[in-house]
Amino acid sequence: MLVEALALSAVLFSIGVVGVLTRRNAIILFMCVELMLNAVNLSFVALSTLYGAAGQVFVVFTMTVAAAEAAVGLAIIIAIFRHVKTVNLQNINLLKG
Amino acid sequence: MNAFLSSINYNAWIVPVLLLLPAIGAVGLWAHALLTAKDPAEKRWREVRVLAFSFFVVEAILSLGLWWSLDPAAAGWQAMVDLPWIPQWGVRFAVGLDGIAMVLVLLTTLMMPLAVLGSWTSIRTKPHAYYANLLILTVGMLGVFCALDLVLFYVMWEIMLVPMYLIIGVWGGERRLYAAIKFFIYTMIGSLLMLVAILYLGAEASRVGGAPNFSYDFILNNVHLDPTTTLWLFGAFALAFAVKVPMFPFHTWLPDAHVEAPTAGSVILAAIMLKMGTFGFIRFALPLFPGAAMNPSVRTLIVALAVIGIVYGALVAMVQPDFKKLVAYSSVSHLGFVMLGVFALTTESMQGALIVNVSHGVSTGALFLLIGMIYERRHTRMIEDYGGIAKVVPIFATLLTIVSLSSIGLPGTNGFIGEFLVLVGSYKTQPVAAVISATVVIIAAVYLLWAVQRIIYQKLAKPENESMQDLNWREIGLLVPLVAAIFWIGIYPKPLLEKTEPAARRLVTYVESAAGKAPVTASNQAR
Amino acid sequence: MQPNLFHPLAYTFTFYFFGLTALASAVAFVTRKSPVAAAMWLVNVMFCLAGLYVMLDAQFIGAIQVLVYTGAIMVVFLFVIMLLNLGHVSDLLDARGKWGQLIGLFLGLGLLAEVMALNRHNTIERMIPPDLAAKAAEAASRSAAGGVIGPIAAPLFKEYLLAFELTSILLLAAIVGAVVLGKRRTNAR
Amino acid sequence: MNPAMIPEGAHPLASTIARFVWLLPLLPLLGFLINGTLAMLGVAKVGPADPSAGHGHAEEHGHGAAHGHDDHGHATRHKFAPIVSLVGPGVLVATFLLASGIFFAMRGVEMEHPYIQTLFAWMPVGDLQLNATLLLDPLSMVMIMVITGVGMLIHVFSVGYMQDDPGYPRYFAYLNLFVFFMLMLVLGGSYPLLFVGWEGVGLCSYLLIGFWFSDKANADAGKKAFIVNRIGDFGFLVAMFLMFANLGTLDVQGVAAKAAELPMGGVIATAIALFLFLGCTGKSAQIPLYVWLPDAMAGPTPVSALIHAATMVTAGVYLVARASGIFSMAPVAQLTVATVGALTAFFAATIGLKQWDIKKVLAYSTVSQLGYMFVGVGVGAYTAGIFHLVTHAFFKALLFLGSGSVIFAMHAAYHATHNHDDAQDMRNMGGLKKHMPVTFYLMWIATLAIAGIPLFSGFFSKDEILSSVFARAHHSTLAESSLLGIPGGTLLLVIYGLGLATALMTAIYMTRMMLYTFHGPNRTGAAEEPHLKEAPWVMTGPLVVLGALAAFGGWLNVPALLGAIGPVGGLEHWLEPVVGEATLRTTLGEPAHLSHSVELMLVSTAIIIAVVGIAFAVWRLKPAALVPKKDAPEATGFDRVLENKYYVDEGYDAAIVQPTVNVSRAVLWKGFDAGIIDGLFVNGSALLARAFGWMGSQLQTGQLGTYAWVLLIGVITLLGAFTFR
Repeated sequence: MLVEALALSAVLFSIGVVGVLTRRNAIILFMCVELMLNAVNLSFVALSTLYGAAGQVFVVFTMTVAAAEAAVGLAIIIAIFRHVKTVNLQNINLLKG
Repeated sequence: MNAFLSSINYNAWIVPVLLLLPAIGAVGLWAHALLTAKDPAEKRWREVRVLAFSFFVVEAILSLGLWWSLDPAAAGWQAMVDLPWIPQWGVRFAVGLDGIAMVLVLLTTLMMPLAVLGSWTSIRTKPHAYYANLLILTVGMLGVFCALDLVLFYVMWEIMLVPMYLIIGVWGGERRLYAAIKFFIYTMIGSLLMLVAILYLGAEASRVGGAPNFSYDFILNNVHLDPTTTLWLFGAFALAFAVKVPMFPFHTWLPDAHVEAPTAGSVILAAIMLKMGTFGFIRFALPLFPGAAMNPSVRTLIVALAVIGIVYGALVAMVQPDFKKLVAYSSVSHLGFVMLGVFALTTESMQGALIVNVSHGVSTGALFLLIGMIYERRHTRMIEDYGGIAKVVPIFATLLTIVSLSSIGLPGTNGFIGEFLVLVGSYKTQPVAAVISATVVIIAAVYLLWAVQRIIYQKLAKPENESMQDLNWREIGLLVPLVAAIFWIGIYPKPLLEKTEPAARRLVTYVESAAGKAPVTASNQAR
Repeated sequence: MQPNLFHPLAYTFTFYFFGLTALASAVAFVTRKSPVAAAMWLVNVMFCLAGLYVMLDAQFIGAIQVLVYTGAIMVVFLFVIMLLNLGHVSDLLDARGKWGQLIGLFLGLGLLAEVMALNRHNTIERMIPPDLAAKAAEAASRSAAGGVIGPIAAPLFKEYLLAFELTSILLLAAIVGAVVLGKRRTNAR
Repeated sequence: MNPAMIPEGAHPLASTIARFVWLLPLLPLLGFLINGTLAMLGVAKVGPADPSAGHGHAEEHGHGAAHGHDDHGHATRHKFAPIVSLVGPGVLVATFLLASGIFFAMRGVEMEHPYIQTLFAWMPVGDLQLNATLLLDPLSMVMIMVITGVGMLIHVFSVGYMQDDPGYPRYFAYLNLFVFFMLMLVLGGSYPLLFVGWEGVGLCSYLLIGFWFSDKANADAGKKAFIVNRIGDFGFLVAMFLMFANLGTLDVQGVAAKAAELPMGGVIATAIALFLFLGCTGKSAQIPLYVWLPDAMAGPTPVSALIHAATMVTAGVYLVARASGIFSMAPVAQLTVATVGALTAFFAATIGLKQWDIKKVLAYSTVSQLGYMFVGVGVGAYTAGIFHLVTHAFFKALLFLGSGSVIFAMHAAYHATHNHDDAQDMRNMGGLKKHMPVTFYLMWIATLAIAGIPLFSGFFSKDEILSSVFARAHHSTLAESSLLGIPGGTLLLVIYGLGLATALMTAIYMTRMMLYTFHGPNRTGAAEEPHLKEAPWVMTGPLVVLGALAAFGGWLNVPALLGAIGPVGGLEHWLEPVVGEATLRTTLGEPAHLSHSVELMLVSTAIIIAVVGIAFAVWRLKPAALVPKKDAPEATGFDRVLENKYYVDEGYDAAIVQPTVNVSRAVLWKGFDAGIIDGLFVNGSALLARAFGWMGSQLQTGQLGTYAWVLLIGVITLLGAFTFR
């Protein structure tokens, strides 16, 4: 079942990437990133069947990171929303160099 | 005179002193700036002028001794000083002079006080920095003429660039930044290639002699390269010097640099710095790579570029509305003569090249001083803004006529001696080039006389010209030595010729003999 | 991989079932117009994944997945969507123009193709040792000391103790950050 | 050292006054220095210490501007005028006395070899050991006598002519400098030293033509003269290179000796000769470089007399005579010289027929007579050429000075009535013989001389040239060689024909000038006529002396036919040591002689031509029919072409000057320099760097989307690298 799991992980990851590229809504963008993370977790877990539990430990860590990232990300979105009343990434270019 | 000089062991200390004195001068000016920070600007400006001028005068007087202390006939270097500088890399502070270098050193030291006098009243902003720059510039220039160690030569070559860049960039005309940057990048690109070539030579020397060694004599006698590398290294050196000469395709920085530089800047640029390129060819490119220099295709290329430079420079000078640019392009033409003389490789043409070097320095230096003087009065360089001012400023008009005639090469003046020797000498080896270059005798008369006529003759139409002041005693005193030099070299050039004759003859025979045989067996005849 | 009673057919079936539903719901998630629907589909994906984890002997991770990921993170997402009242449909035009989507899709497929190509020497197949099934069975037979969680908890608190502590600091920083950012500026600039 | 030259000390002249020959050029130089300083002191005022500070207020410069006004006006006489009048001509008188002293010393001594005096080592370089040496021999003696003699007379004339000119000291400074350079040219022992004099006189003619420089036309004329001369000097320079490269020496004696060893008619000798002749055409105004001489009339009239009639323009003839050693070795070159001379003579004479400005008539007459001289020296009859040079110096100087006093009188008249008409146009003159009898009679003597009326100097010299051309047509190296396919013999006959035609036209236009200026009714205007009066004695004095010389000049070299009048072949014998050998070389060994009857026939044709010319002019031209210039009708047809001198100037301007100027401005400067080198390479590379910078900056759009894209593209390319590895 390992090959199928890894294949699924790759497909999910690609869907996540397509989501990031096509959607402009910040929240959905975040969710796509979460999806990409889950895909990675899946491949970790799949490989941990071969190489022992270290993979799963790492999944735990990725989950904590994902949680932290989601929290901070959403806080930023709220802060931005309070300013510009939209989460459409098209008009948010404060980073312009 | 010789007895007195040898009594004070003149030859032993003169060259290092000549190099250090301006440096000390620069420090002195800096100290003066700090000490008198509080005094009114006017007073400080007058003081620093006199201080700087006195340094240059002392330098000039000291250097006069060279004329007698150096015996031109003796082979090898005179007034030689050789101290270790960076032992790990085998770089030595080796300086020395021969006939050719001595004449150019004297030209430099005698020209600098005149240049400073030339911009006596025109430079008022930040005078300390200005005169310090001039002093450092002198160190660089003298260093280039005296260096006998390739790395020292390169260091001095770069030292020379920075102050000139500042002089043009800070005290220049409207488009000074463009001109300064263009000047700097043009020369820098050329000299970087030269640095590569120097390092290659150093490596080659360390392979032959064990320890790394950049001394000119050592490399000259011991480093033997196969033809292709010689060609490449010659190319690298030639490019750096070609930019400096300036030779035909690399000359476009000169008009801008001259037009934007302040009077003293363009006088020094024309009188001395352009000679770096030709001196580089004579001292480094030819002797180090005789094979490449004698290679027929290389030689015809350089002679062709020189001839183009001569005719092209003259033709373009003819149509310049700006008098300073006209003189700048005429410099391209005059230095084309020097290159033709150097690469015709006959004793007469080499001597002619050295005379053109000196006489161009004198005449074009005087021309720029004159332009500076009328620029100070009317603040315009355009020829048509003048007209008929011979009635209003007769002294200026007479001096301008004399200097223009010397620049055209009227027999009896210095221009003719140089050009005649170059053409007569180069006719033997490059007949076609000599005949074509001889036509510039006509074009030179056209562009200068046409410009001079539009400035001093014709109707005194413009009211501003009527209230112009004639030259004051300082300015006349400044030009009298130059006019004297013009007629002295023109009528009795024998002493000057004798100083450079042995060195020139040795160079020509060395290059011809060394190139004749395969480089491996080049006889290491003393320089 | 856990030998179970109706191995291997049932196992494969459920595995494929979970896999395909995850896939379908992921595609749906990406194409939904409204964020709320998208969030629901993502939750569905996560549930399928949890199922897959369990099938791959990572029961603890499956539990954590449901508990932390779906339960906590997705809930926060929904909460924010509701808070900022982003639910209305009009936002779809937030997706890039037709061309943008096409290129995005094309690039995703390209990426997928490259990942699959990495496996052209079927490196993964060669990685699976022949006796994998026997070894798994033997490991399962030996009742793990700490039960199912033991093999994870041991390394977590032995080799990866430092990493564990660091993640806690990370979480703390995240909380502080979220609070500071979320707080309404009293003196709004 | 050249074998032919015996050591300096042993030369017979060394003990005589001739050893002060170096003093000859020095005196005029001193004159120049004195007058020059006086000129500067008079005018210059040293400026204040800080030039840019105070602008000179108008009135302080008042006196400066005051003297800048119209140059001919009755300004106060220059405050140094008396001193300058003493120094200027005085120096010339002293030089003339020294020259005559040397001349008499030379007459008493057998001049086998020239007297070489080495002053100092000028250019000791490599194997070009060039010394500044003076060479004194019969040829240079003749020239020195002409220069100093005629020069002295013209200096005296100028005292009167230029008396009211504000630039008085400057004028005499330049005139003295000119005499110095002319003497250097004539005494030059080596070609480069001769070249110093050669270009020096070019410089002085530039300064003197543009003497009244406030008027653009004068300044332009001066510049044009200098540049056209420089074109000639280019030829001279190349000739010197050829000499040095092929003959190894540049000394006059050395070159002549080495040339003798060259093959007759060889390429080297011909090339050197032709390039030397290019120099001569520039200096002596022959086709194609004659255009500057008519414009040179813009200078003061005495200058035209001295420089553009008597001395400088004859430098070319002197050079050919001096280099006779080379020319005689190159028959082709000799034929070219003769042909160009004949063509110029004929061409200039035709233009002279229709000129209205009195000085332009004389200018074209000079060009024509110079053509005659070149025919003489071209065919190898150097004595004939030099003889015509001498006689021409006398009568042409007289004609110019005569026209000068006419113009002086006309100016005085016009000035009195504040009329700004053209004082030099013959149509405003007429009937002046009543007012200026002395000038009238002397001008007629000169006209008869130039026309070739027997017993006058012109007849002897012109006839000598024509007969020598005729003689060489049958028996000489020229007859055997050919030029551009035409055999030498026929070419010489054609040249003889052209010579006769020119003589006819000379007689016509000279008589035309005399008729229009002196005879017929006066056209200056009723108010002005009373003011027309004879020039002061200081001007007419020199005219009288020149008149005598023009009348009896022929006595110098009486042909054998008219042996009765005076010493036969005086000049021939005098110049024999210098040019004798070269003359014989051209006439194949024995001196050219014509049978008695042929010579008689030639002389009679010449006389008939002259008489017919004058008679035709008197009969055809009606001075009464002339109207003053301002209402004169526009010339039409061929007259207009002649009046506008075949539009040669405009042709040169359109064909050479404008194209070079435009090409160098548009193509070389703007196109290549600013365009390609600056535009493309220098600024181009700067532009390139800035462009790359700009592209980079486009990525920073600040939108997250863009960054995601870039990120992904990076990942894909990275993975791609792996997959395709």
